[in-house]
Amino acid sequence: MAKVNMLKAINSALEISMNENPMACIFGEDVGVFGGVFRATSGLQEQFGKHRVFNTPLTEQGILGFANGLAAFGAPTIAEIQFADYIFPAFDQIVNESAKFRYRSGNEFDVGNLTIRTPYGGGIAGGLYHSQSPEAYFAHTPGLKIVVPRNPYEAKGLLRAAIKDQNPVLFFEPKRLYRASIGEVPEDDYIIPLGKAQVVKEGSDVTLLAWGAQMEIIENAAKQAEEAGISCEVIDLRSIIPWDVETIAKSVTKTGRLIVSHEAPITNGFGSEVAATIGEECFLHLESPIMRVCGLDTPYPLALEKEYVPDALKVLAAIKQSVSF
Amino acid sequence: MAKVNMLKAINSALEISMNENPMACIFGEDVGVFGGVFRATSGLQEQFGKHRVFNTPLTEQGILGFANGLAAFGAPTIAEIQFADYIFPAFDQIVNESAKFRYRSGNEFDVGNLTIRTPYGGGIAGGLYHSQSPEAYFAHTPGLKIVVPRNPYEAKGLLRAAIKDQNPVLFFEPKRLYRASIGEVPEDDYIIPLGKAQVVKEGSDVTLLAWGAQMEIIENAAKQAEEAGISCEVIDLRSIIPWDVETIAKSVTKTGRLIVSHEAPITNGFGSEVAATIGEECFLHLESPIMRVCGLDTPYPLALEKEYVPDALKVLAAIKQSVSF
Amino acid sequence: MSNPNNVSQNIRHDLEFIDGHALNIPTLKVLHADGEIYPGAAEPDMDQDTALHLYRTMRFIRALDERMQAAQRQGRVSFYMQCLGEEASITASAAALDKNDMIMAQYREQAALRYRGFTLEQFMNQMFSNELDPAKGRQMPIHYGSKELNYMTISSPLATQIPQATGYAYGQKVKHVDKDTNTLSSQIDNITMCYFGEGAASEGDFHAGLNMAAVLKAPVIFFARNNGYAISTPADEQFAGDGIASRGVGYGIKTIRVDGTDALAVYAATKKAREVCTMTGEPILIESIAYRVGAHSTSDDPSGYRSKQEEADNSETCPVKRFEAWLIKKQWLDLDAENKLNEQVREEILDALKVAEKVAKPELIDLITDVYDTPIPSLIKQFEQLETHIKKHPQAYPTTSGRLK
Amino acid sequence: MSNPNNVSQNIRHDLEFIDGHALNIPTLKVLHADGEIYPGAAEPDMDQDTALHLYRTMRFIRALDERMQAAQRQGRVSFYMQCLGEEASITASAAALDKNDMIMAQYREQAALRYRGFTLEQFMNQMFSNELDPAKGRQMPIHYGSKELNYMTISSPLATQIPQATGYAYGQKVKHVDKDTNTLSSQIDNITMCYFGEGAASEGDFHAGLNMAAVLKAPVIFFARNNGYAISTPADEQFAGDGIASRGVGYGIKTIRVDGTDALAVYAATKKAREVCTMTGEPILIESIAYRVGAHSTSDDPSGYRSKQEEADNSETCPVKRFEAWLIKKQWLDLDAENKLNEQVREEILDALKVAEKVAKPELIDLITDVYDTPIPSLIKQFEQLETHIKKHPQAYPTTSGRLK
Ligand SMILES: Cc1ncc(C[n+]2csc(CCOP(=O)(O)OP(=O)(O)O)c2C)c(N)n1
Ligand SMILES: Cc1ncc(C[n+]2csc(CCOP(=O)(O)OP(=O)(O)O)c2C)c(N)n1
Ligand SMILES: [Mg+2]
Ligand SMILES: [Mg+2]
Repeated sequence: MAKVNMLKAINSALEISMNENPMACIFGEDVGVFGGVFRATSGLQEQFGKHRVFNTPLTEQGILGFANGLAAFGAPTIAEIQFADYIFPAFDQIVNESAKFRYRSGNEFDVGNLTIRTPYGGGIAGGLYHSQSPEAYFAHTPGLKIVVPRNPYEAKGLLRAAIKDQNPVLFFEPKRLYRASIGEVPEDDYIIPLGKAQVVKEGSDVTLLAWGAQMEIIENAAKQAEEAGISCEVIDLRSIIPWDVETIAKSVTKTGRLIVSHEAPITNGFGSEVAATIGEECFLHLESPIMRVCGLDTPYPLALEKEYVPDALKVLAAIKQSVSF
Repeated sequence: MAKVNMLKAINSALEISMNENPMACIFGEDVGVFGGVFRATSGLQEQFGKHRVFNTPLTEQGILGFANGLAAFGAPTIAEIQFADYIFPAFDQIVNESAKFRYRSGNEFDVGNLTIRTPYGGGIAGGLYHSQSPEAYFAHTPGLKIVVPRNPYEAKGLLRAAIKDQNPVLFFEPKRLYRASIGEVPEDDYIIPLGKAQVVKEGSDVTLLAWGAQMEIIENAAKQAEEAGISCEVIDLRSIIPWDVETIAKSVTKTGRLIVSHEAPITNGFGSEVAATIGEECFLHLESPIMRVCGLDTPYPLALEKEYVPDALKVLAAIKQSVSF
Repeated sequence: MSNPNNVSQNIRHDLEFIDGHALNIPTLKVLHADGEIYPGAAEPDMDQDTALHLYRTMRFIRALDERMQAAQRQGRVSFYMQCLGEEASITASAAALDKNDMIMAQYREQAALRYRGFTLEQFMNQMFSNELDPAKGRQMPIHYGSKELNYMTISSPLATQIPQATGYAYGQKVKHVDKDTNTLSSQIDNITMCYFGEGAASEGDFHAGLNMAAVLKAPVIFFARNNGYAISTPADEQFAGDGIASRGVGYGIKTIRVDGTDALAVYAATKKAREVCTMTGEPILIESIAYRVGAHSTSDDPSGYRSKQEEADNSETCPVKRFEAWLIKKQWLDLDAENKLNEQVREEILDALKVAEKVAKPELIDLITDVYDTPIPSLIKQFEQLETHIKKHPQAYPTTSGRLK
Repeated sequence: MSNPNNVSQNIRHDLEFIDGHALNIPTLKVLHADGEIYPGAAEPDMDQDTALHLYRTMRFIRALDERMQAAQRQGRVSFYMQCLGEEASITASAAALDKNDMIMAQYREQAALRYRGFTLEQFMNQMFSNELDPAKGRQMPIHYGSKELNYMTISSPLATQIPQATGYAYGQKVKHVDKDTNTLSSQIDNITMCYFGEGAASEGDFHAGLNMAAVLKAPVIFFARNNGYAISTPADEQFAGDGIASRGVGYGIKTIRVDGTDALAVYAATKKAREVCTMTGEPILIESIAYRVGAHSTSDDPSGYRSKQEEADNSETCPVKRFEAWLIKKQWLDLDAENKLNEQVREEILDALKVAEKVAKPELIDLITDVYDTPIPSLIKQFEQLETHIKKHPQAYPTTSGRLK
């Protein structure tokens, strides 16, 4: 088992998927010869040819329209959107089309073969158009699944699951971790099931919940909290839709406290759904209000990124506030 | 003061706005000679000419792109999207452009003059593409304001406020009520301030919160609850962004119970934000879990619309469950 | 054009604009209104069976449209859309396809579906959104679809099917790519037919779909139905170029404009287009010109935006009558017998309507099926709560409560 | 085209497709590489001051690009984009405008902004996102904007400015509509210039923007910079038509293609285009051909997708040198003096860089200003919480904590 970064893990999942089915296609802006601006599709055109791995013209709505059609034909369809910030021109094709394709036809047609990969999140001095975390926009859309991996091992297993899953899946890749996160990843195929959260660390005083790149932050905060004598249970949600209410509710029933953290603006972020649901599920077990440590309700900043982000210090402050409520 | 329906009230607000500023323009699909498919812009082209009231080609992303440009020029800009279900092709122009125009330029440029009107919601046997309530998609986007009126009087006053407000405003019109809702509306100009909820009926046992067409439903449920001896405080949120946390929190502090209701799917609907925020604000005052009576997590159905919608009976059931918790 | 900017290499030194109407695109007409072939035109190779099937399909659709329009007026169905004036355009183009070609339509193309064998009962079940509708009563009337007949289920958001058609057609090509050599291993057998209105052609998805098809070489026929209106918006408030056809050259797509009231012109052009698609793997753009003789839909009243005079002027040539005249000239048709047949069809339609409107609505469970391949846990929970609620108040939900176990 | 379908009325009876390349669009060249005017070409009416300002702007930008590229390599600035090879295309087109015309650019048009007087300090403050940046350090380097100079702040999402330019230009027209008669009361005084790349022209917003401008008659110049690449994607994987110019006819927009390395051709075409815009209120499409000589940005490495040979072949004619040769021929230029001036500019750039990188970042409050015209209550609350937090941990937020009261 080799130690590789997240890009390599993703590349491996793509390669396996391409070999698995001769109809599988990978496409998007600059994914061809160049292998994508982050190089996640590096070497794949060489291996699988220009018909199956190719650049598209520069049109996200076209990429997703094309992808819906190709998936409806029955081909495993892996579309890349260069930055999650640029997924919005494709919003109609995703929200009105991909999500509703099977339902509206009574299962005569579906785009279950569709997987949309896109790098998301901040931490790269990208400002308001290279840092967004748009998962919550899609979480309000029945028919889609949404997955966010936190490290290379998870990325490969979850991406393989996303590609095999017979529903359209949005796969958000934490670009800050593309090269920064390195870990052991089996060369062979494996799958991590969608819809299951993972308790990354057990604890008793407070539950910390996040996904993707934000996991690192809450794990860090948890460590600092332990030093202050507070025991944190740390959970990676992994799938935003469907989400594992059971695992979270079980943890909060035990700890009595919950802090959710994401980079996206707090208002109507996915943290609000978690807080609303767990607030109802665990009403009698809550010992302090559910807290959200999130981005402010502003576009993602540039110069003041450090101030903006929900860093470990802010999570730690919330932990202390929560346990001393 | 005449009794008019909601379309007339909206038409009146538009006429006043057109007279107020000779640069003001109204445009969208079929809004010209025809006066819009719902006739909200009826007579306006005749009165203000083809340069200022006009049909656009059939392109929502174009309508909003054009609108952003015209608003940036400084003209009061009133764009119509024929159905809220068709706002998604314009999502990028709204979420990445309108919402961030002022911020990214440090206030060198802005589109504060922009108002987007669009009919939303179900109840007209429209199925999944003529019934959606997409307010929550926009509520996660700092920089936008979002308003939903519940009757003709509110529609005129809020629309006038939206047009005068110096931020881009999404104005969602409950199409089910266009002709069905009739009320007294002053012919003269008046304004209902944005961002202020309205306590429509005072009560002591439970707070009911909704907006737009859903107000009728919760008022109806409240009446039935009163008959069963339960006193409901009924609040119209009016503005989704900014939203009046204070008024809601004050009410819930008093009643100890909150039920939010909307037609949109429950997951990550705006009800989740309300529940998350009020769950935190009123933690020590809550006597039962905050409940959400909403659409199911499916596309909006056709044949089974009656089963799907959060009707008065479902709200009533939630009220009873809440008070007997 | 082997330069990196991918442009033609001729040079000029005097400053002159290319006129916005530099291409003057002709319209292909083959069949004269009197049933004769125009001098200089080639009669397409169409056998009698095909011709009669085409003819009967047009007459069936006309009868269906008339009946359903009336049914809507009577409040029996909630919504309807006729294709009056466009019957030849739609039916003849569908007739030129292989039945395994995929059709991705806008909504006014019921004639294409009928041509492939969609039954009267299937039309009715969809329109009454009853439990026999394979789409489970989820869409408004006329949003048909059939996997068996390779007719993609209609989606209301306009133009979304255009880039989808490109993707679908690309799949029809990739199917022929050899997985070892990564090259096309055989000729393309099936293509995609994509219908859309001249209004929908203003959407960004049109641009994306055509450009991608041209660049990626997807075997798709883009069939623009220019019927002069998008609801109330006339074509001259929709575009300023020479129709939709003038855009073909902007994408490097071979293009033709046909008279959409001329079944033979439409048939010949589509047949030829299909040939090019399968042989080169490239897309073709066809613009078909036919006036929307009826209202946009039953929710519409054209008197608010166009004159009776214009309507009369532009519905002179009936596409069905014109084709009929040809069939008669060819002695392929016994008009009396056909008229009797049509009377029978009209009665069958009424009977089928009466049956379909009484069929039960789908069961409660169909509120949550097909959102995902299998319902996710939260949805199951929501369903159970709803079921419990309905069982408590059966009288309030009569459509479904009776059938709950 | 007064028929309801809005199409030309010629008829043909033989089935023939219009070729995907039926329009063979020439490229306007005025200035030969040696500084001579081509025979048959008209020398545009450009005075010496304009010519020198144009020339110095190009040289300034070249110096700035070189310096900032180096500064990025040294890690002093996070990101940069050069316009190497496209200096004439951008500067000469900007020079043909009125200073009150609005410019809505993509990102590679720093030369247009400089032509209008954006100062070195202003460039630097933006790139270092310091507190002197009027945009308050919120966007990545090179996202300039200036209300004073009528240069719309750059937005990263591609092509969004295209329909916006149509709307802005429409405002420039509506300004002249008499509110009593509802008719245009005077000639249009200002127009909008909209720059975009051939890659961005694939976006749906391109289609919407051009079509709307043609139909609604908005006085906007669409200036397509076809530089052969969109990051790594070559033009022949971007479109299959004859450049972007071939699309003009699809919208009914007057169009011209110019050699973008030829400042005089660009200037003459843009000048003429502006004239047509103001007189007719109609849009014009200009396609400018110039190779992207440098990398896409400092994040890019072209050796991964194109050959050194191609780069060499396509950067032979330097746009600055060519214009310089003309100036010398006209005896308008003292090259030695200019070279000295340029040396000075290069030093000034370095000095300005050193100053700007030391200027403080914006204050904490600018995290929440300008989201709305005035901060909404929830945002004020969020800000107060943040402020309290930072005050508790000043060492963790050194950029802003020191200045909190
Ligand atoms: C994205 C979107 N916008 C708006 C509508 C509403 N709408 C339905 S049909 C129609 C007109 C379509 O005209 P055209 O494409 O010319 O087709 P025709 O009805 O003439 O066949 C409009 C605006 C829609 N269905 N989808
Ligand atoms: C909507 C959107 N999609 C993708 C990107 C990422 N991106 C930035 S520049 C670029 C290429 C643009 O090429 P072109 O329009 O030809 O301009 P050039 O860089 O050649 O000047 C891409 C894909 C973006 N900024 N916006
Ligand atoms: Mg039409
Ligand atoms: Mg380019």
